Amino acid sequence: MPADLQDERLIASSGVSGAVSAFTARLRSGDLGSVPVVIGLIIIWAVFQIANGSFLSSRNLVNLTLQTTSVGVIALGIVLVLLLGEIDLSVGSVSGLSGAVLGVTFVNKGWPLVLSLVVGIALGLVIGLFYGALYTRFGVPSFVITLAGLLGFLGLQLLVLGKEGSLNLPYDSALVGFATRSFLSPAIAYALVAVVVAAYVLTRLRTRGARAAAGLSTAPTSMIVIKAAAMAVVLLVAVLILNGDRGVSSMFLLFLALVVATDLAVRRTRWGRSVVAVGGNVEAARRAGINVRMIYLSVFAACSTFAAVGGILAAARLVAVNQSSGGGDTNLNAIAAAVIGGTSLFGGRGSAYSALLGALVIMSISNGLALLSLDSSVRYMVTAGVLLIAVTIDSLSRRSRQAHGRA
Amino acid sequence: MPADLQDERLIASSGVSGAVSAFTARLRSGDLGSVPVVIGLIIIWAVFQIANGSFLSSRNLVNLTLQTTSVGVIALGIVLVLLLGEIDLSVGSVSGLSGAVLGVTFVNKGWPLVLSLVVGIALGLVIGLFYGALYTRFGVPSFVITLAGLLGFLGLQLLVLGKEGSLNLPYDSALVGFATRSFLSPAIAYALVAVVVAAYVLTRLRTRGARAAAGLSTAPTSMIVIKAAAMAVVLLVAVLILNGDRGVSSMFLLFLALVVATDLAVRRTRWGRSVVAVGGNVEAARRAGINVRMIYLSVFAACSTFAAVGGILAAARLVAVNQSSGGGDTNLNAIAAAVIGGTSLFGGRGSAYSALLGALVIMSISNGLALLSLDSSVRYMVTAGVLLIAVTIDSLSRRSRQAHGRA
Amino acid sequence: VSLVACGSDNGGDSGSGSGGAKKIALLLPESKTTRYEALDRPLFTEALKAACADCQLIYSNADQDAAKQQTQAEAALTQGANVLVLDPVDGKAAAAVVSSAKAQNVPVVAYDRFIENANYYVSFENEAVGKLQAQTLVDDLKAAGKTSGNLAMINGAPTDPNAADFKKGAHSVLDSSGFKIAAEFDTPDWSPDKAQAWMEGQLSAIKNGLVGVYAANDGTAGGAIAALKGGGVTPLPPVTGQDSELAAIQRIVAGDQAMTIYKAVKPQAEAAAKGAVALANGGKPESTTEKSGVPSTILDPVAVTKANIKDTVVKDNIYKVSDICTAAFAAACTAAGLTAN
Amino acid sequence: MTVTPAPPDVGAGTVLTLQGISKRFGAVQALKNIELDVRAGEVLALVGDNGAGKSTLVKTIAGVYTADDGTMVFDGREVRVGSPAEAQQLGIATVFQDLALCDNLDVVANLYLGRELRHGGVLDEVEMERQSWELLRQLSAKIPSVRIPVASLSGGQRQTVAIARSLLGKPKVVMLDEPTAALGVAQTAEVLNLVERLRERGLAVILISHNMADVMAVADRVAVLRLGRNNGVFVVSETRTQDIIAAITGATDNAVSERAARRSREEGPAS
Amino acid sequence: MTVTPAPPDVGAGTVLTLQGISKRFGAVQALKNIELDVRAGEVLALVGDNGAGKSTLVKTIAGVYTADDGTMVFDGREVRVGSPAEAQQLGIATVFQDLALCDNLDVVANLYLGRELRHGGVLDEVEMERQSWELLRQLSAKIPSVRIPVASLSGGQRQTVAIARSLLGKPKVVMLDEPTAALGVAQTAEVLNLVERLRERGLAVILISHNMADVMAVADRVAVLRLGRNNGVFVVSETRTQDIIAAITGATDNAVSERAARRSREEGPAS
Ligand SMILES: Nc1ncnc2c1ncn2[C@@H]1O[C@H](COP(=O)(O)OP(=O)(O)OP(=O)(O)O)[C@@H](O)[C@H]1O
Ligand SMILES: Nc1ncnc2c1ncn2[C@@H]1O[C@H](COP(=O)(O)OP(=O)(O)OP(=O)(O)O)[C@@H](O)[C@H]1O
Ligand SMILES: [Mg+2]
Ligand SMILES: [Mg+2]
Repeated sequence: MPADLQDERLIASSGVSGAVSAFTARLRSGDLGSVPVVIGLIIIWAVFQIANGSFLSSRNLVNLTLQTTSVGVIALGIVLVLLLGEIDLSVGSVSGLSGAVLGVTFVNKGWPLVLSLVVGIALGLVIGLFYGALYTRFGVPSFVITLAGLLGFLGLQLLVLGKEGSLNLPYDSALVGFATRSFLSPAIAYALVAVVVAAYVLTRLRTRGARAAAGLSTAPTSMIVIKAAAMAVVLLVAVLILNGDRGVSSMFLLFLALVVATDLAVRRTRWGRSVVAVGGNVEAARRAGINVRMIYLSVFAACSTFAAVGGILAAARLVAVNQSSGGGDTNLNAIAAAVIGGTSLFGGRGSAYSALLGALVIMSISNGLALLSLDSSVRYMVTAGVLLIAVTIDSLSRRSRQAHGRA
Repeated sequence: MPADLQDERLIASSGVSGAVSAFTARLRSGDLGSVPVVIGLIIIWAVFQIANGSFLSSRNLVNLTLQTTSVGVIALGIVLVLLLGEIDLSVGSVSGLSGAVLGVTFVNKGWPLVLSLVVGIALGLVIGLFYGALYTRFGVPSFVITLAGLLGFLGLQLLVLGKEGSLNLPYDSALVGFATRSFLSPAIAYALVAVVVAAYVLTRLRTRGARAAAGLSTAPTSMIVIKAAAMAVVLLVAVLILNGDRGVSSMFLLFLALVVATDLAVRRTRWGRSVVAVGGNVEAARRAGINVRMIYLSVFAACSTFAAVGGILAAARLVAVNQSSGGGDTNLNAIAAAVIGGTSLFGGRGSAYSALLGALVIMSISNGLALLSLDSSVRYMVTAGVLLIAVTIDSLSRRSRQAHGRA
Repeated sequence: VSLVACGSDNGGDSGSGSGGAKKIALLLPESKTTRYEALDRPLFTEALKAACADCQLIYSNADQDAAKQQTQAEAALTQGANVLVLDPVDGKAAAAVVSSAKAQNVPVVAYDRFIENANYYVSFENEAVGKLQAQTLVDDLKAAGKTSGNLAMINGAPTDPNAADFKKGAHSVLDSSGFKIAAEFDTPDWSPDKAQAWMEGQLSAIKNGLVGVYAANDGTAGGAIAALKGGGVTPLPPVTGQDSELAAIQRIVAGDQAMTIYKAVKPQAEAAAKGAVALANGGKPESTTEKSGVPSTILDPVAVTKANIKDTVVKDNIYKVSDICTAAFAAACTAAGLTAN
Repeated sequence: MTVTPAPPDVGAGTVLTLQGISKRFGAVQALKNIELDVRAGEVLALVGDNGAGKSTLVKTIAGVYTADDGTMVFDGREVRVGSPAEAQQLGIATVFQDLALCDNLDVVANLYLGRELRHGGVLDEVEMERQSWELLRQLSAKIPSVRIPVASLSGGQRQTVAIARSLLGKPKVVMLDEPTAALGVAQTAEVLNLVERLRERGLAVILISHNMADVMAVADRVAVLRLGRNNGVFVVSETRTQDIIAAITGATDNAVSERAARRSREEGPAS
Repeated sequence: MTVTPAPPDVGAGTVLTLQGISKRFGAVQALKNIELDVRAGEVLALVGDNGAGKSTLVKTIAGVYTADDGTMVFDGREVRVGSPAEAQQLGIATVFQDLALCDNLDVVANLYLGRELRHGGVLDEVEMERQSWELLRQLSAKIPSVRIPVASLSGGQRQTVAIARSLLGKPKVVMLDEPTAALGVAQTAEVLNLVERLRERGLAVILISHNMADVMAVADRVAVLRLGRNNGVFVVSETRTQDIIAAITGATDNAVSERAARRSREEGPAS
């Protein structure tokens, strides 16, 4: 018997039927991961489709992917700071500032695009390092640091934009093209799906082999096949629908790649493990010899960098930067996306995928409501209601988990 | 020897010199309470006075008291939810909605003022109970509940205000008078100072007597006298300066009374003790038999009620309600005030006085900057800088406390 | 009626600067649209210099927050301002400012937006702006031979009282124009990306028959145009705007945007500065008309289209041709006949 | 070893009876069909290996967890305990293994949490402080000040606070989950004295401990849990320590006995 | 009691020497002028009443606190340990009384926290899991799964994880702060075996415990702290348990001896 299944108290489960019964047990005990959010998302989509037939049209779904990207990228950074148990209120301002710097250097100063991009993104990095330094050196709460950042960088953005205040990006620049007109050709999109599924199966099989060699329990091959098949179907359907219109946007693909990369960094590297540890219990992490300062610095830096990238993508998509770039509810949307996706505000619990799911929820609501011509008063109230319902589903399931003692 | 001073390890201190040395020890170990925030405030005041001579004029300080009130009242509610380790993002919307309801019922519908006031405040209460019910019943994170509230009640506010969107309160109504034209006469103000100081001395002496009777250590009478004298001087100077212009505003006095009442409720009642306990460790509080649900309900209710009161005061002071009432940075200001005043975002640590101090810091910055004719961009950046400096002083002292092991 | 009295007895005893230089406070509402800090403030400063060399300017910007504006007005009064030139965040709420100013015998000039009981009012009327935008759009469509079809309306922020005025003015024209307003949207915070996302949605919902877009300002117009282009709509339907942002002028040159509103801020600033100085010295401002008992100077907004860029923003030295015709727009500029001199 | 007639039966009879209690956490069956009864005036020791389910059982009785299955009879009535507050109302006081103190509150506040003394609606801090010192002195606690947050107390000081807490109400059943784990020798002796005093007052005491000497010293009966199941109930006066250890580890031949054997071998020649 | 010649001097000499260490928390003087030395291949027991300052001393050595005063000499060099990471680099491994585990991480992640095994830059979860099982089996841990968060482990299981952690590096000094407090009888025996193995490997071990039997069984010398001050160092082989207890409580006539006396009185007539 494998080393990890020898305890008598473990309730036995093996093969596909075992996996299914384990899953239903998890369902009943409320340990569902992102299943409830996905259900919430599906309900939202169904309701909007009923309210307006064009919601699930290829065209609108392609729009949705484009709309989701920049908030999603920013939310990715928020997931990281939330994992640490900290907060960044300034992602909106930083994104606006980066967009502004990109615009001014690229358009007004005529710098090469690549240089402008590098400067815009580096700015985010520097800001994050500055936050990290303030936090680790003086112990100022991140709420206050980033509140100051929210104001300060808004001011700087206005200063950078100067008198004009608003400027157009050249419509035919590579950046704008990437954000608005660059879509994968159908063949490439399908090939990509195949590659992703194959990579999944391969890594799963490799792990399985290694575990067997180490005398540990292994997932049944049939389960791997079933999961891979499910994954393939979902991805294929998605690509099929998106190809009905312009196709899979390169920008959205970049976002997905960032999500996967962040997820791997969090779950599979020493750095990510340290981040989760610090978020769970700083003192324990410090006593384990982790360089806690470095972790804070790197996470704040990563968050602001993601914000800068998100801001640049937003500017590219709008084909303009202005004083309200990054303003409005950018902050709240990004933070809400991370939280709705299931990342805890209290540190140590969350996943990069919550940025994707949460951003999809938020932008689906906003996109769906834009299709229905509602009074803005009603629109605000409906947004609130939908949000609440989507999250309540998730919370109810977590709650039952708590009742089962898995706090 | 008193029962609480018998341990050999306690470093002895007695009499005034003992109290002074204990205080310097606290200073060195960084356990300073609100001293650093007060220092930050004094620095801010000094700098603004240097930059513009009219900052510390009686007239401007009276304005400052008026400006501080509504944010301060809202921040008081935020202090309570933060003590629980929760958050309320919707205080702005709730304050706006209450103001709108008051305005519409009082002005458009012609209800009696008292009825309108009661309805406006009750609305806050009901909203808070609703939040509390959602939180305790479904376990939805308060961040999301109140984010939905932020949107939903903004929508409702727009709906209530209807097409007109903006309406004036009658300038000569009692409410507007209270908020804009009602000041204590100098005699009453000085009498009030006397009463407050006397009450302080009396309670101190009573406690002293009781402690002595119980065989516990007591503060030296000389210390009580010194503290009372210091208190009297500070209050008298404040009243003297304010009387140089219109005097002590009734509205500000109401705010101060609310602060003192909240402070007593938190520190001296079973309810307040339970709130702090739940904020420190919910599970421990639950196991101690505390009705945790009730605590959540009551705190959310109190917070929204304070928000409603704050919104009504803001409307009365502006002599109008409109769609942007409670919008802008009301939320952020209120939360920031609580945090800057020293209340922890993570629950279990804070004081009602942090609402007062924090609101004073924030409104001093905003008031002081209004005196200097600055570009918006510069103003944002200066605000950020001043905020950061004020809080860094506080954090540095806390940090040294940490280094001394009092986490 | 009381205005005169108020104005006259103010000369002697108001504020600390009564003996020497007068202090004029300029209180602007927000910094998120370009015009206030880019145009109104410098032009007003200049005009004030011209009208009264040793007058002192106190300046504040309220970031679209009525309570903050109240704070700033109080700060101005604290510093002994002799006149408040107030562009209110909310015209109605500004009544409180007026009454506390009056209590100290400080007259108030309502700048850009009407305030009851003000001493003087200088403005392009918001409703008139909305009407002009809508009229230009309708004329444009008619000129292209269209008399019916769907319009999309992108209004300003639902929380901005002024947005309601633009909306009202625009409706008064569009409702009876024969075109159908297929969908309408109040853009939260005037946010361009919200406008963009909404417009994208409408392209799915309305699909065809969209002949024109009313956008309340240049920012939202930019968002709408990005959506139309991204959605592959050709040719672009006419899109309106307001504020004469440089970016919008460039879009007009390039043919993406149909029009924007140009408010000749200079005469407005000059009128306000002169009026303020007159009031400060206890005199009476020159006015052309009267609105609700307040002596007023009402100016006419101008619709800027490709045809009259040169005669409006360029002529008034708001932008130089070289500002507009950057490399990216050089070709379009030549085509539009916009060349330096 | 002396053989005394029957288990002590000072009180009227059984105060608390558990029947068929089961509790599952995810894939782990922490408790399976547990049967247990405690009588008034009796000290019942609950022993078992690490992870045997002792604390889970205590938490289930105390209303922290709800059992998946099984019934609980208290004072002759079948009860469902839905929350710790309900358990306290029944008269069940518990010292949890993880202590469950509020780190941000001081010693006095923790002691009286949920049952603060009041004087005209306002907390009577002076009286609470006075009584706290008395209570702590009874337990030989070495706490320098009762006005510092419990976060800054040493492990043993915290445990003393938790034990003192449980004595404040008027309980019928006291459950102590490893109460002496972090205590010094003097404090341990005081707690064992305390347990005996509780028994004399006719309370039922459930004592969890890994220290067999303590268990044999104060308990009347010993119930053994093993891997979440009952593994025998022993009357102390009739049982040898080795038998109980064998029931705990599931084998007579275990690390403990080996170690004992080895040490006696080693020491044999040395002495 | 046998009298053996001198204190055991297996290793080369002193690994760690503390001189005049003081530490103050607010109004409480937790440590005052502490002197201590530990030699390689020696088990030094550190005992003292609750709140005597044992854990504070351990944390000071481990770099968690910085002493207000005093010097520390490690391997012949005077060192200043500014953080736990530095202490680890010196070769000091510590099991803290409060365990210091990350509740949100699973057992494997906690065991390897800060020293994860990697395979091409990526965490080698399979190898870590395999070794975890081995390690835990050595300590007789009864942990059903190493893939659940440590929050859901029992008290003893958590303690076992913390002890296992300290064995992963290559330390020269191991400090165990009440390592067996929550352990079952079998696990306690394993840990005591482990301590002896560490001594045989020539490591210096500082063991804090309130259990005199364990202390007398494994320690070579016993250092007593009382109210934050040194109160004597005893060579185990030359000392009686009562003497150490007297040094701990500060009196020969204490709750422990009273209790022992009373019990023997009570049991005398009964037998
Ligand atoms: N909240 C929980 N979630 C998941 N598993 C749990 C939880 N609580 C306890 N368990 C599991 O149940 C089993 C029994 O735990 P319990 O705490 O009751 O043991 P115990 O007998 O008190 O052990 P110890 O002597 O170490 O305190 C353990 O294997 C533990 O992992
Ligand atoms: N962070 C801290 N802040 C304030 N006081 C502290 C702090 N840590 C410890 N103390 C005090 O220092 C004294 C010594 O505590 P320490 O934890 O070292 O005791 P200990 O000997 O380990 O006791 P135990 O046997 O109970 O674990 C105690 O009185 C405690 O209250
Ligand atoms: Mg236990
Ligand atoms: Mg200790």
